Amino acid sequence: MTMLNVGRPTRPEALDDTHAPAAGAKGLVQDELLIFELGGWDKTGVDFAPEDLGDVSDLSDLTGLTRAEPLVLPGLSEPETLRHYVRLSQQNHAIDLALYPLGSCTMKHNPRLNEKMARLAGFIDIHPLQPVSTVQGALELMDQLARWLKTLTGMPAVALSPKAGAHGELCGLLAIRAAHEARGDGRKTVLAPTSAHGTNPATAAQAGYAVREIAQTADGRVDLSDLAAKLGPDVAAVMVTNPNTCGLFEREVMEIARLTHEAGAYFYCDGANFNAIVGRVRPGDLGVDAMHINLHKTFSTPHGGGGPGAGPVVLSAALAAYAPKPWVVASGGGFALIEEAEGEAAEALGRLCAFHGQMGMYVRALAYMMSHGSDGLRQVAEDAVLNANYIKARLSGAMTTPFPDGPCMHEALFDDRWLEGTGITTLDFAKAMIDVGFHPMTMYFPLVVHGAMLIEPTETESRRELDRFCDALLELAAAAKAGDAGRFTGAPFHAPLRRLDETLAARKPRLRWTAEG
Amino acid sequence: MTMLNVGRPTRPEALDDTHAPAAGAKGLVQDELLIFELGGWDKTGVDFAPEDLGDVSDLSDLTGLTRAEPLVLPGLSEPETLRHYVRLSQQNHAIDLALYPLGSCTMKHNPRLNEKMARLAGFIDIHPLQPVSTVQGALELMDQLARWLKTLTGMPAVALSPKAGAHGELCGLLAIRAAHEARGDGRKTVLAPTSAHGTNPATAAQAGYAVREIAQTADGRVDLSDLAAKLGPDVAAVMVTNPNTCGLFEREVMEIARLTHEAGAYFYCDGANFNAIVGRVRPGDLGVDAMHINLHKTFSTPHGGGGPGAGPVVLSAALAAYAPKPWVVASGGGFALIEEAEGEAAEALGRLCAFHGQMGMYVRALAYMMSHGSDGLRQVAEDAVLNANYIKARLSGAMTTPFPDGPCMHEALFDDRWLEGTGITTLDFAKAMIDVGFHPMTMYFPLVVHGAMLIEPTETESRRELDRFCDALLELAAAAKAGDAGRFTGAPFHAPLRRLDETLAARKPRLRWTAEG
Amino acid sequence: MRYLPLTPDDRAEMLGVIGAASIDDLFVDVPAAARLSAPVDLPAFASELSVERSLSALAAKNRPAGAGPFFCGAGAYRHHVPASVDHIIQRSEFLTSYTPYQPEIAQGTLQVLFEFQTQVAALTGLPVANASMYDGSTACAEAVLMAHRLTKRRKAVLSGGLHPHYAETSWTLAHSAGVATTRLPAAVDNEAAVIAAIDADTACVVVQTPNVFGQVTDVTAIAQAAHAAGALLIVVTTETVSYGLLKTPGEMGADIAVAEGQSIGNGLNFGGPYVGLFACREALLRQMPGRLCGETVDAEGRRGFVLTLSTREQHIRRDKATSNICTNSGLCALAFTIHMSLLGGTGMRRLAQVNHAKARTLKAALAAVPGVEVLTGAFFNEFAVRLPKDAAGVVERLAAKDILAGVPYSRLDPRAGLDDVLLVCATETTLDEDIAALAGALKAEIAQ
Amino acid sequence: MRYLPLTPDDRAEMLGVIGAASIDDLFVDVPAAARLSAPVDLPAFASELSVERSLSALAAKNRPAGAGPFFCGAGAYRHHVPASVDHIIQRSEFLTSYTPYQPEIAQGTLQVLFEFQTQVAALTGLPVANASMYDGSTACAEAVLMAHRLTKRRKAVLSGGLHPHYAETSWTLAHSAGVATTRLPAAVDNEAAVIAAIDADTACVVVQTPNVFGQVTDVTAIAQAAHAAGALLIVVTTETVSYGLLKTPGEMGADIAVAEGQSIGNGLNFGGPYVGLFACREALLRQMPGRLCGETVDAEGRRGFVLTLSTREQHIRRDKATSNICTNSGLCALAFTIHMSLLGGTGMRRLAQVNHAKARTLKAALAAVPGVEVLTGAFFNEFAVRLPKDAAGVVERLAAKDILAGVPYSRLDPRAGLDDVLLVCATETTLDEDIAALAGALKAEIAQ
Ligand SMILES: Cc1ncc(COP(=O)(O)O)c(C=O)c1O
Ligand SMILES: Cc1ncc(COP(=O)(O)O)c(C=O)c1O
Repeated sequence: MTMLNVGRPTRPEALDDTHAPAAGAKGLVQDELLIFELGGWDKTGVDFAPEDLGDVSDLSDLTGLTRAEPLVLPGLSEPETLRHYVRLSQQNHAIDLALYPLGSCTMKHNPRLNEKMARLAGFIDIHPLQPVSTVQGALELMDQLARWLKTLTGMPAVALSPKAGAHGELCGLLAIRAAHEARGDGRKTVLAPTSAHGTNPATAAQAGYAVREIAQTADGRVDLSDLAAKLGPDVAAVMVTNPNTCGLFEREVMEIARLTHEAGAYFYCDGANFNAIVGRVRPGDLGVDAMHINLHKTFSTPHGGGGPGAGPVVLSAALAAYAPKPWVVASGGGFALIEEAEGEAAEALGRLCAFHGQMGMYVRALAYMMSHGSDGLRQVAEDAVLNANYIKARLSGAMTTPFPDGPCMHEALFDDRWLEGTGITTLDFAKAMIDVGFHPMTMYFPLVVHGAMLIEPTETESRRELDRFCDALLELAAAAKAGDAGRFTGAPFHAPLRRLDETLAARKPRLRWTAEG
Repeated sequence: MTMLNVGRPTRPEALDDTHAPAAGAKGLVQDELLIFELGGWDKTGVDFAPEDLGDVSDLSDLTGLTRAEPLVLPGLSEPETLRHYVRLSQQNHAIDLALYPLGSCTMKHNPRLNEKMARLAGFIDIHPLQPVSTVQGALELMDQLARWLKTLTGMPAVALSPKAGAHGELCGLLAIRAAHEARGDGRKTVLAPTSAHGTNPATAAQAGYAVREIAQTADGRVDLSDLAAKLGPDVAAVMVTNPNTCGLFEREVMEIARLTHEAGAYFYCDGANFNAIVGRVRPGDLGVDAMHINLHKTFSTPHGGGGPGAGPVVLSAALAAYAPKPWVVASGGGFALIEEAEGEAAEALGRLCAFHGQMGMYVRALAYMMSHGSDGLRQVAEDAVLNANYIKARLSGAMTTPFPDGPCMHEALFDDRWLEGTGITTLDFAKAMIDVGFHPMTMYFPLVVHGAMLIEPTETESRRELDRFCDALLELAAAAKAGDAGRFTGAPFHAPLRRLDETLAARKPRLRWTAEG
Repeated sequence: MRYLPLTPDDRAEMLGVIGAASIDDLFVDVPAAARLSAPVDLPAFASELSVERSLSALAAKNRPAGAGPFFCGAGAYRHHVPASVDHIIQRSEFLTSYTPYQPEIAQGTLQVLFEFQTQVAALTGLPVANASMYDGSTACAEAVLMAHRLTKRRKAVLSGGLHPHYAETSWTLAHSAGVATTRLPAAVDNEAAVIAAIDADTACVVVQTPNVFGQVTDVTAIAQAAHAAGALLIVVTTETVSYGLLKTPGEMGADIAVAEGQSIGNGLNFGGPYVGLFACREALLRQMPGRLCGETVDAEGRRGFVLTLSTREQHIRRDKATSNICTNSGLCALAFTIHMSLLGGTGMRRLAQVNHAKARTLKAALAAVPGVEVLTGAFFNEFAVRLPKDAAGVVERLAAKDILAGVPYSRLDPRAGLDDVLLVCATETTLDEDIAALAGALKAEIAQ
Repeated sequence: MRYLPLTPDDRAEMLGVIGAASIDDLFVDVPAAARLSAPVDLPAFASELSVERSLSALAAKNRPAGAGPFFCGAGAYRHHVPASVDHIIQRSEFLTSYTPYQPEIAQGTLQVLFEFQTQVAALTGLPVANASMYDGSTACAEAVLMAHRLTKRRKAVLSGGLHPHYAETSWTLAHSAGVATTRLPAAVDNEAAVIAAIDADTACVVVQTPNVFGQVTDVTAIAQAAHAAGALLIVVTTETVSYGLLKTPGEMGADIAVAEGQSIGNGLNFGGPYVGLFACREALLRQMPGRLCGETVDAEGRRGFVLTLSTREQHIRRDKATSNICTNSGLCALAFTIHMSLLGGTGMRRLAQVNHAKARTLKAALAAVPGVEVLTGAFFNEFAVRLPKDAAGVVERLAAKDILAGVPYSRLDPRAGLDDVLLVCATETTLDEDIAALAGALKAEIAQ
């Protein structure tokens, strides 16, 4: 931390926090009630032009169809509304505040140019069902995005419409299912490793498949012999994440593909971790049949506190025909949008959602790709992997890692063996990170590693921030081993709130505000 | 504060701040170094298209004219830059966080529509010297703004170009000077009350005038007899703020105007407090000859941490001819920009700045005026005055006010008599406000009141926020009287920093970062 | 590169710390055959200026709805979004934060979700709402699966007034889950047909109001019929603004209400990202898909919010989860919440009234055009008209005159045989002169 | 009204607390004769939607620089501002905060000002810089007054290469302070004339480089002459980007450097708001106008920043202040600081090189047009050409062809008799095809 103490000796405890305020605020930190507790029950912060309010009271056309009692929700003036949400925002951690080491989430910087571009009237203010002659630029953009994705993955086709990674998984598995059914083949099983992200089994189930787990080798990869043993006439697809959720590249990925195809199954690759290899490896060269790409990870569309994202799926020649509608095709100098498909293959999957997918994310992702270019994207993968290995190298002395041999890819995985006997859990350690200004890493995932701590820095972290992060964790690790358990089990102490009672929340759920409270 | 404690018992002191972080960060509060301490000496966060970097190295045309040693400044990637400034921003108080009671500053809400409008390409991306045929919309906007300002003030002319209030004062005094000189009258004195804002005397001096102070009556107004006594053949102008800096309306303002005119002088009104009377009183009806309007106060263009603002000056018929250039005139269905004036009067003042003034502020101010309309602006004045009187009423029991009789206008003025014997100064009290989440009020201004505390809530505060503010101040006042001096003399305790050593800063000024530190 | 903080020196030093000779050493696990030795064949990096130029050029090839007369609805609606909404959602702390899995430093997002859920519950007239779905169509499909889990039945009845994209999306998910969908023929009025289609195998009935033809229906009778047969009623709404005025799904007996929330706080965006609203009866809670935010207290007894009942979700329950959804529509939900907090009940009702009034003006204008027949009876802010010509052709030709006349029904469902049907919509953004322009152009077009 | 939180009930209750019968009671001090009984004659309140419509309509009547070929400079320059700059300055904590008079809760703004001052010092090659002035022209005028205070002399020599608006602004302030200004005739080269004009009464010499004709000059000789006569040298720069490449005012012996900082971080804005840069020699510090931010420590010894040396300023020194400036250009300075922090020295030099290269391309293209004579010798990114016709007329006719050809010198100084002189400028935003378009159009125009 030294670098952060220039001219700033750590503040004497004694002095701190005498004279706490009676108010719900403290210095710059404002406490804030719910919007429903701020009054404004018959106010509104939206004005209408008097001329528009002419004959609005005539509801004769809707007799008997209007609400029994009027909608009761508070409305606040713009100043009150802004203050409410600005205050709330300051209770959040964000990429723009510090390194956000959530493994598997690829919390990278979100370029502001992309936000600006997505707000151009020509993108944000066009209707999905306008005549295609009036949205040629939008279709051209989708076509360009498709070209980038196909070229980067070395796959012949891409379905853009999936709205997130999980939706993309569903798209891929349904295409696979359609391909099997087209041959009258009713396979019912999907194989996936225990380390798989929760969406993989959930998606397989949603696609109507039973899920069987594949064992893992001591070095954190798919156990080929177990895979071979479980492959059979009932297996429709093998779902593998690569690089996998342990942050490791599946060395035998081509062999996995070969065995899978040999068994008449398709190879679905979870591409959520594509950031580690973009520009250096093309999944198409590995034998992948379908892979979703989280534009909100690799291509940096903002996570926005939970979404929205986009999960386009690249498809192999074998599956291309089974893509969902709609899709864009070049036609006579312009572009056409195919919304109705003729023929069994085309109709097999049908439609995954209304309209054409996440245009707002397409614009941001394409802006990101154009900005980096093919050379920059390759650098992205290299820096992401370099940063993760740097963290692994710096922390390995103090923390134990389940797969010490060889490099990791974009994320460094640790377990909790090193905490044995300290009375401190992975959760405690993670919560203590909050007190030193960092967001916890991904915890207890993947399931195959005990007390897993999965750290993904991404390529947009500077050496300085990486060191600040590693220094903080080393200092915490030392404290943990020194037996300063209270600092962890009680953490966080410096966040807007202390640890929250999740059990209470689940035992008697309060999912909305009510006047009774 | 009760309203803020719903479900939130005040946090036990004991628990707080054990385990302070070694890091320069604490929970969500990130410490931050200077940009010069983050490295990046030969980095840049701005890319250039390779094609643009073709033959850039050829500097033959500039031989002998280039920098001896290259510019040494750090350049950071966008992620690092964003993080740096976002972290810094969180060390600021802002209107969007809580009531900002700075008397005389009119810290009201800044509508976001205005920000959006000011960024339309047709406004933000036009050059001041483009052919006027290509900026007709901009000239029309200036013409409309002028119409609103003239109608609201009841004055026949307005000079838009002044860049802030003080610049507007200069514009007004120079017009007055020009008018006198046109008659060969070389008056050398300006009269202004002791309570005047510092810019008034400073401007008078800059305009080449000697300043004489006018006494004040017991009830905080201009002493007419003193004014009459000091008025004479050498007095060029009387400068009075109305409503004045004590937050009071000059009851005798029309008499002041009469006396002033009688003495052959002009009446300059400082209009910084126009917010209190907009839509209810027209300065033109009071006998004013010149008045500046702070668009960044009454018409809500953001203060931006110190600027920019805009200070258009409305002028009486007597002064209109002496306005500075340029100005807009309607001509043949369109608008023309008069940048060169013929004739003595027109040339007397000349030019106050390059180009045509603060277009960015004009757009915001006009958007604000159009939004409120003539009825809404009148309501603005009424609510601003109502809020100030409400605060005065709620706090008068606990704090002493120098002018208790009668209503105040848009700001409530208190003195420090009530702190006598507590060992607590106005400054201490103000700093303690920070600990309960509020920005201090304006202190020690106006100079005519001992330990002045000038509170201006503005009309954009809700009843709820006003009560939260009054409750907090009453609680603090009670603590002060109860002798809890330490809570004040040591304050603030909960801000990003404790009290700063201003003497040290002034004794050996360090005005820029140097490697030596 | 402006987004990459590492310098060549950093990289060299870091490789040293790692103990790797070159970056390639970190990619040794990649099969040699699959290692790319050079960048793929795509354009090289570009300056911000040139990327802005390229994308602006593409945007300029589209005709923004706001650029002239515009009457498209049919599932996506153009409304005025207050400038403060977009300002707030761009705050770093909202824009660049992740799903609030660490509640101590995510109370901002969590409290917003709690407010969102409360607002959605009030709008739909149902007690519980989740923290958002991808959009209305996927919310609809998930509701069908939910009904299947709850009733264990394998048939879903889809009204002929349901938006064809919603019907198709529901078919896709239902089909893969082994649930059959009975999609009734497209019609303005569907009550009788829907009730007739309900049987003992019916897991749920999916009806939309206002429906795709703009028809507003009181579905109480359908609810009774469904419940009598042990089926659940799913009420779909694509125009959230209608909640300000019309009977709520809850009032009409809906078990599940799903809606497209785009109208509030979100732009048209060519179809996405949008925000799916999902609400249901208390009793059905445990089978609900998606995230839920709940109230609790912290270690010091202060109120706080957390994501709760996660045992329904994929990251805990995996293949037994109620849905595979993970990333949802957080930021769109935030925009929705802010806009709704500005509107309040009063503003929402007024907004709905203005929309209805504009649509009545539009109806009067179009009804007066010879050859135009209005098909919709009770409507909110959109309705269907029959033209004496192929609607798609008319729309194309009017577009050439810079009038976006609406959505030809055939665009949504080419096989319905309704090629002469045009769906038109008016909102608070519609100008009377635009309506006059449309009526005039339509008259001329038909006259030819 | 959307910006006014008080409800009618609030108002009634609050009047009760105050003890006033009606709002009029609070305006009793206003002379009865001057009380307006009704709103003034202006439009009534308007919805956000309609205000947005009205203003967008006005904006649409202007031709944005970015919409096509554009070559205007002469004191305001079109550069590409990274999107992140505008994003950051819109953060509530920067946008809606006041002058940092309470340092404990304004460290964000204060640290930015300290960074700004450091950057400006490095750019100008002088040790101290203030926290900004309104713009370059007012900074120039204030510099003249400062020189007058320092030297007690009453004459300012203004170079014929000084931007006419700057000369006029300086005249206005100097005149009112009783300082005479000797404005030399407009000329591309001014060294000899300026040196000749210096005498024992001269308080300061004001020279601009690159000057209004784009001419880049090494003013070292002028500095020596001025100093020899006991006068101060004020070096003016309107194109801040040139600092990336050219000799700094400090290197050339300037006592005070002032500049227009708009080029960095700020848009054209039709002329304002801009940001004035002001730097000088350490010894002159106490006579500097404007705010200064300085480093100090807090009660616990932690580094912090405060506004300092305020005894120079109006709020303390009143009529003895070094200037009347109060509100300055804070937010524009923030934008400048952020953009400069992205650029760094490396990026700034590169930006300057690209600008110069574009201008050389432009020069080559125009020099090739028959009848066009390039007047400027050494230039940075703008230069002057003589046309065989009245420049203003040519510019008007090219504007009709949607080409903004530059600034006719007569627009700045109609009395200089240089009606055939056109000032043209190229920056990193200038496309080669735009240059070709200008050259082609100019050729055709002249040919007629
Ligand atoms: C490995 C992996 N697979 C799939 C997903 C699901 O993607 P999404 O959240 O976009 O649905 C994620 C994202 O959390 C992931 O990390
Ligand atoms: C009463 C008064 N007069 C004049 C001014 C100066 O205005 P500005 O800061 O815009 O120059 C102010 C602003 O602080 C003021 O409050």
